[in-house]
Amino acid sequence: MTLTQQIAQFLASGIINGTIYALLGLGLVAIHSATRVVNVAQGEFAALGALLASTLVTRGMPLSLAAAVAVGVAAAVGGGVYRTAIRPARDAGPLTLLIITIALHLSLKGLLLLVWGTDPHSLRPFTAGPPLRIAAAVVTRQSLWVIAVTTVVLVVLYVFFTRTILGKSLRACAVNPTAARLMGIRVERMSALAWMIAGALGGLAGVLIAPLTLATYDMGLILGLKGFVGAVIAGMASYPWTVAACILFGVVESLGAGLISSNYRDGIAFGVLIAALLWRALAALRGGLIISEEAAQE
Amino acid sequence: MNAPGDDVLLAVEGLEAAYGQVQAVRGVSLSVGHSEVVAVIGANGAGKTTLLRALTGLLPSRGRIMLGGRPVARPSPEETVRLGISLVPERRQLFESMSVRDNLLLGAYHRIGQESRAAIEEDLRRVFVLFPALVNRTASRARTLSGGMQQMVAIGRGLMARPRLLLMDEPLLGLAPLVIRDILGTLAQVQHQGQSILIVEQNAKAVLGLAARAYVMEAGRVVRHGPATTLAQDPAVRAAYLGGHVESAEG
Amino acid sequence: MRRLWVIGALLVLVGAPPSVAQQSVIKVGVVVDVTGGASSLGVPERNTVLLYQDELGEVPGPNGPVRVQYVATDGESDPTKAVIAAKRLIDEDRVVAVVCCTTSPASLAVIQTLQTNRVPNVSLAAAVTIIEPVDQRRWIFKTPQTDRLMIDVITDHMRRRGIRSVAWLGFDDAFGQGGLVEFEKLAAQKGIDIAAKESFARASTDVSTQVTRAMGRNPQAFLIWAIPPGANVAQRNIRDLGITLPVYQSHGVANKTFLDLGGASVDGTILPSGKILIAELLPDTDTQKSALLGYIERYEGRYGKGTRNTFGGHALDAMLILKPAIERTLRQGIRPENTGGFRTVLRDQIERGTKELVGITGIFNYTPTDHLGLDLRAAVMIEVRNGTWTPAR
Amino acid sequence: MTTTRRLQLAATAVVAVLAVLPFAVAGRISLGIFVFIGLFSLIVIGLSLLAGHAGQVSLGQAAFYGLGAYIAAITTLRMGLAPWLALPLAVGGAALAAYLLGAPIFVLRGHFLVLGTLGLNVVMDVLVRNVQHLTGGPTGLTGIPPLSIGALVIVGDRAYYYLTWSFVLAALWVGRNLVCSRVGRALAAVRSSEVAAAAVGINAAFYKSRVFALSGALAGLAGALYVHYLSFVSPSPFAFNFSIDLLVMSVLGGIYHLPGAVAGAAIVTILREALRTIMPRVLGSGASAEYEIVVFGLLLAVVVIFSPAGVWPHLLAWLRLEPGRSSRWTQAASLAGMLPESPPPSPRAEPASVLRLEGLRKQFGGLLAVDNLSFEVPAGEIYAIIGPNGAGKTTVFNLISGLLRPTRGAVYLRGRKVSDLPAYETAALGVGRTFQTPKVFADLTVLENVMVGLHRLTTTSFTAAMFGLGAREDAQAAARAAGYLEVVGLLDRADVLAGALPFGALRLLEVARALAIRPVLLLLDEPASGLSSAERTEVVKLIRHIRDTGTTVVLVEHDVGLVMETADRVLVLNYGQRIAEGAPRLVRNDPRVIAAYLGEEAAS
Repeated sequence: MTLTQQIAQFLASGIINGTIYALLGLGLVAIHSATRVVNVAQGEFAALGALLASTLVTRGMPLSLAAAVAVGVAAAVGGGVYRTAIRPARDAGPLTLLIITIALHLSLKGLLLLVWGTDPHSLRPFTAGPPLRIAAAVVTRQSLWVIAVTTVVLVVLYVFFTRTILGKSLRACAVNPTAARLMGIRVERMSALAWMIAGALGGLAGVLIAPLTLATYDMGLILGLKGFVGAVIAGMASYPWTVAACILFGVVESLGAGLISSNYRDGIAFGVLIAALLWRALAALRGGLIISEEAAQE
Repeated sequence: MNAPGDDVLLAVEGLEAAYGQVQAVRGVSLSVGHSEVVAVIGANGAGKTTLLRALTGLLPSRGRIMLGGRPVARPSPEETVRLGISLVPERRQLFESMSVRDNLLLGAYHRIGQESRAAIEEDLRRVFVLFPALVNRTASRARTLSGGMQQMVAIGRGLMARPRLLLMDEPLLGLAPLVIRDILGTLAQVQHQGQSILIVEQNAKAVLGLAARAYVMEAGRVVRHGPATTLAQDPAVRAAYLGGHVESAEG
Repeated sequence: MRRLWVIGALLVLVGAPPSVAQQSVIKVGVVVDVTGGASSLGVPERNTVLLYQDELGEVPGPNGPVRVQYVATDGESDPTKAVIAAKRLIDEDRVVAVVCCTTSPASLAVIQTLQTNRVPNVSLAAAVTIIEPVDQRRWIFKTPQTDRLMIDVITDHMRRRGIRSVAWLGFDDAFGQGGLVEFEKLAAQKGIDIAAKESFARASTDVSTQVTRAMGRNPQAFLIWAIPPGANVAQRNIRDLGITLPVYQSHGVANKTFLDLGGASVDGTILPSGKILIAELLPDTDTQKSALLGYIERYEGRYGKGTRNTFGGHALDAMLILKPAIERTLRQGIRPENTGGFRTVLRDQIERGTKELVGITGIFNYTPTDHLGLDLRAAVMIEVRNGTWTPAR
Repeated sequence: MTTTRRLQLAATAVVAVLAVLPFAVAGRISLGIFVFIGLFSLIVIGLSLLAGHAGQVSLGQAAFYGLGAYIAAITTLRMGLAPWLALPLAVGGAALAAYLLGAPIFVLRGHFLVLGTLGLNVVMDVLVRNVQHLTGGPTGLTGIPPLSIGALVIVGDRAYYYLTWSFVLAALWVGRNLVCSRVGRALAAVRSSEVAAAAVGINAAFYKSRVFALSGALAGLAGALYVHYLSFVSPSPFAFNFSIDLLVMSVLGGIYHLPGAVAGAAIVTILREALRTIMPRVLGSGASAEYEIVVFGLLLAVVVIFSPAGVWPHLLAWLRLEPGRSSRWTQAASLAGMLPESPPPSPRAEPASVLRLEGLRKQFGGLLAVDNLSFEVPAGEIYAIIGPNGAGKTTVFNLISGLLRPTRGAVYLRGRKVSDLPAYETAALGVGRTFQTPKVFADLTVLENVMVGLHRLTTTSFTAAMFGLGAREDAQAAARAAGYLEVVGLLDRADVLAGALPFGALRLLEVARALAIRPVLLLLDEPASGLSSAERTEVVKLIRHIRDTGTTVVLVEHDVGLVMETADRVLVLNYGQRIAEGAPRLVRNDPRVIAAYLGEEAAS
C-alpha cells in the first residue's frame, strides 16, 4: 500500500469511528442539556441495542424489525433509568449525579452480563457484499450504513428541535427550566424524553456497529468515553458541533495511530484532547477570572 | 381589604412562604379585580418576588389562593398557567438561544392542542401590534436583543398564554426612561383590552401612575394598601419609595 | 454511649474465635476470571471446575473417603482482585492449594503471596515467567503450553509454507507482549522477518488502521496474537480491506466463540492448539484420545455442541494433577487440619509424583527444574475450514 | 459527656480496634483485605482533600498510584536502590508530577477538569504499557524486594497492615490539620467561589496545585507500599477504571469528611468481598460474579440517591458525635473585646490619587461594555459611580479588581499599574471589594469568612499547616476577625454558618471580610440594595467610618439618595461612557445626566 492509500484508509476509518462516537456524544448532549447529568452509562445503551438486535436476529426476526425493537427498548430503558434513578436525586450536586450514573453503568453492565453472558455476539451486516473502494480507501458496506443512518438521524434531530413544538419545548427546558415551567411545560416529562432520546441514540449506535465490531456486555464504557470526549470538546451543548468534534476525534485517533504508532493510539488521542481543552480554557482565562468561573458553572 | 366578591379575580389570604429557613412572605392578603391593574411596591428583599413565586407555585406556600372564586390548591407552575395565571418573571428569563418567534410561541404552550393554530397565530399578530419594534426581529435570537426589546418579548410571551391574570415581576428593571414610557403605554393599552395585571415593582413612581390600587410590602408583610393616587400622596411612602429613588432601579 | 456498646459488641462477635467446625474437608481454591477482559477464558475454566467438582471431589483417606471441595471465585481480570481473592482463600478457607489465575499478570501478582504463605499453586496462564526462575517459583506450577512452545510450532509451519516476512498484530497487554517477546526470538532463529509490529487494545472495535500500516510493509502473512472478540475484529478488518494473505492466530482463539463470531472471515485461519479441537481425528493410538473424548462429551453435553476449548482443559488438568497429589499426601499420614504441613507435602507430591500424567493439554512430567511439564507433543497446527477445526496441511 | 470527650473516646477506640484487629480476625478474615483497605484509604484521603475540600474533582488519581508503584519498582529492581530509599522517592516523584501537572490541568474546570484528569490517566497507562525496557510493559515486573530497614525485612500481611494503617492515621492527622488551618479555609474559599477567594488575595492555582501534589503523594505512597507488599507490578490496577472506583469510594464514604475516605474504601472493598461470598450462597454456586456487579451497582445508586453526602455524616449522627461547628473559635472570638481593634492602615504619604483609570476599554464579543473610560479617585474620598443598568459599572469594578482583563487601557493603584496583575495580586496590594450578589463562603462560619479575609496578613505555610503549626496564629487571626465583625455588628453571629445568614447580613459580612484585607481602596458594589431602611442607615454610617479610618471608598449604587448623602464625588456612566463627573450637587443638576439617566421628573 502506498502512503496515500494508507492515509486515505486512516481517514476513512477515523471518520467511521468518529461517526459512532458522535451517536453516543449526541445522546450525552441531549441528557446533559436537559438534566445537567453526565451519563457514564450512555455506552450501556449501545451495548444493550447491539446485544438485543443480535439475539433477535439469531432468533429469526427480520433485521429491520429487530433493529427497531432494540432501539425502542434502549429508549424505554433510558426513560426508566431517568424515572427511577435520576429524578429522585435531581436536586443533588453534579458529583452525586455523576456517581449515580456510575452506579447505573455498573448495574446495567451487570444485567447485560446476566442476560447475555461474557460471550461476544455477532450481527450480520445490513447488506451483504464485498467492501467498496471509495477514492483510495476500502470501506465496508456497513460503514456506509453507519454514516448514512447518522446523517439521517442528524436531519431528523434538526427538524425535531427547530420545527416541532415538542422539540422546541425540550430546548426551552434545557435553556431555562424555570421559565419553561412557567409556560406550563412539564420539565420532568421533557427530561424523561431527553433520556429516552439518548437511550434511542445509544441503542441505534449499538445496532449499527454490532456488525462491524461484535457485541459484548462490556463494550459500553469505552464507546461512551469517546462520545464524551467529543461532547465535551463541543461544550456539552451543541448537537452539530458534537458531531464535528467526535468525527475530528476519530480522525485524530486514527491518524495518530496510523502515522505515529498504534501502540500509543489512546495516548496520542487523549494527549491531543488535553491540549485542546487547555487551549480552550486558556483562551477563556485571557478574558479574566470571572468569565471562566461563569463558564464553569455553565 | 376588599372582600372577595363577583368582581374579584384573585383573592389571596394569609399567604406564607419561605426561602429555605428565611420566612420571606408573612401572612400576605391581597386581591385583584377583573380588568384591574394592581401594584405591589417595596424595597429589594421585601418579599415581592417571593410573593409572585408563591402565587405561581414555583415556591411552596401556605394560605388561601382563590382565582375566579375557585381555590387553587397546592399550586404548581404547570397547573397555574393552565388555570389562567401567567408570570412575566424577574429579569425576563427568556429562552435566550431561541428565536423571538419561538419564545412567543412557547408562551402559548399550554394552548397548543387545545386551540387551533389559527387562534395562536392571531395572538402572535396581536403581540406584534402591541410591540411593533419586534416585527423585524422575529428570527433573531432573544439574547441578541436590547434589554428593552427583551422585556417586550417577555411581556408578549406572558400574553400569549391568554391569562386571566398577568403577573409581572419588576418589568421596568434596568430600562432606559424612554423604554419605560413605551412599556407603560403598552400595559395601559393591554389593560384597556380587559387584561387583569398584578405588577411588582421597585419603581414606585412609574407603576403608581398605571395601577388603580397598590400594596406596600416591607419585610414580608403588607404594611399599607389603598388606591394608587392616595398612596402616591402618602408622606411615608413618598419618603421611602418616591423621594430617594430614581426610575431605573437595578438589581 | 449505648451505641458505642452496640459497636463494641459487634466487634467482639467478629473477633470471637471461630466456631468449632469439623475440618473433614480439604479445600482447593480456584481463582478464574469470570468477568472482565479475560472472561472468554475464565468462564470455560469455571464451567469445567463446576462440571468435575463432584467426580474429583473425593479422595480415599486413611479413615475412609475425604471430601475435596473446590472453592471458586472471580478474579475479575484484575491482578489486585485476584490477589485479594487468593489471600482470602488462603487465610479464611485455609485451602491446601490454589488454582490461579487465568491471566499472566494475575498469576505473576499472586506469586509473592503464595511463596510467603507457602501454598502450592497451579496457574492457568501462559507466560513462562510464571514458573521461571524455578528457584524463586518453588510453589508455582502451570498447565497451559507456554507461548514459546506454541510459537515454535507456528514458525515451523510458516517456514514449511515458505513464509519469510510476517506482520505481527497483537494485543497491547500481557498476552500480546508475552507472545511478541517469544516471536521475536524464534523468528530471528528461524530466519523470519517481522515486517510490522502493530498492537491493539482488547476492547478495540476497529483495527483497520493497524492493518493498513502493516500492509505498507508488504508482509507475506499476518500473525494475530489475541483472543475473541478482538481477534475476530482484527481478522474481519483484514478481510474487509480485501487482503487475502494467510492469517495465523494464536491458541487464544481455540474456542467456539471464534468460529461463531467469525463466520466466513475466519476460514483458512491457521493456529496452534492442544489436541482437543481435533480429538476425533486423532489416531486411536494417541494416548490422550480417550481422555479428550471423555472431556469433550461431558463438556459439550452440558454446554452445547462445539463449545469445547483448550482453557477448560487447562483447569481440568490442574484438578487432575491435584487430586492424586492430595491422595498421596493423605497416604503419607498428613492430616488436613495441619494446613501448613499438608501444603508443604502436597507441593512435593505435585513436583515429584506427576509423571506421564495424561491430561487434556498434554502429558505432564513435573520435575524440580520443570514446572511446565509439557513437550512438543502438546501442540498441533489446526486450520479452520468450512466453519470447523481441521488438522492443518 | 461532651461531644469532644466522646470524639476523643471514639478516636481512641478506633485506634485500639485497629491495633488488635489482626489478632481478632486471624483465621477468619484475611488480613490482606485490610491492607488493601488501608492502601485505598490513603489514596481516597488525598482525593477527598482535593475533591471535597478544594472542590477539584479528579478522575486521574490511579495514575499517581501507578506512578508511585512504578517508581518504587523501577528504582529498586532496575537501579538496585534500597527500598526504604525508594519509598520517599516514589512519594516525592508522584507529588512532583502532580504538582507540575497541577498548574496546567487546573486551568480546566467542571467537566473539562474531569475529562482532563481522566486523559492524564489514559496517557500514563499508555506510557507504562509501552516503555517496556523500564516498566516491563503489560506483563509488568516481578521480584521487587520487600521493604526493609537494616536487617528488618517487612514481609507478610501483618507487617504491611500495621505499616499501612500507621500511614493512614498519619494522613488523617495531616489532612485534619490542613482542613482546620489557614490553608483549609483558603481551600474552602476556593471551592465556594474562586472569584471571591481572589478578591481577598487567595491564589487559587497555588493551593490547588499543592493539594494536588499532596493527593499525588498519598497515592504514590499507596503505590509504593503496594509493590513492596506484592513484589509485583503491572499496569492494569492503575487504569482509569480504578480512578472511577476511587471516586465512588470517596463519595460513598462522605467526600466532605476525611474519615469518610476510610469508610468509603472499607465499605466498597468489604461490600464487594461480602457479595462475592454471600451471592453464591443465596443463588447457588456458579453464577456469582454476574450478580455481584448488579447488586453493587444498585446499592451504590440507592445510597447516593438517598444520602448524597455519603455515609459518614450518618454514622456520626448515629453515634451522636457531630462536632460542634468550630467551637474553638467561639473562645477566641470572646477575647475580641479585650484586644485592641486592629487599626486599618493609617493614611501614608499618599500620591494625590489612589486609583487612576486610563483609556479603559472592555469588549465582550460584539458588546462594548466600557468605552475609553478615564478617571481618578483622590485618596481618602468616597467616590460613587452611578448610571442605568447595563452602563458598565460592575464591569469597571471587575476591571479594577483584576477579575477581568481590559481590552485596552490601564488601571493604576497608587501609581502602580495593576491591570495586568491577577486578581489575587491586586487584592494583596490593597484593593478590597464586595459583590452585587454577595459571594460569601457559605460552608464556613461568619468568623471563618472574615479570617479568610486575613489570608494575606497571616503566614502559616502549606507545610506548616499540614503539621498543625499554625494554631497560635489562628487564635490571633480569630481575635482580629472578631474585631472586624464587631465593626459591622455581626459578632453575635460569629459561629453561624455564613450560608444561613439573611440577605442584609451577607452584605455586612462581605464588608467585614473586605476590611480584613486592610484595603487602601474598597470597592462596594451596591452596598445598600436589598437592605431595610434601618440597615441602610447603618451602612451609610459604616461607609463613612471606613473612609474616616483612611480607606478610600468607591461605590456603585443606584440609590441616588444614598449616593448624595455619602459621596464626595460622583461619576455618571452610560453605555460604558462617562457622561459627567463632579460633586453630587453639580452632577444632579447636570442637564446631560438628567436627559440620559435621571429623567426630567427627578430634577423637579
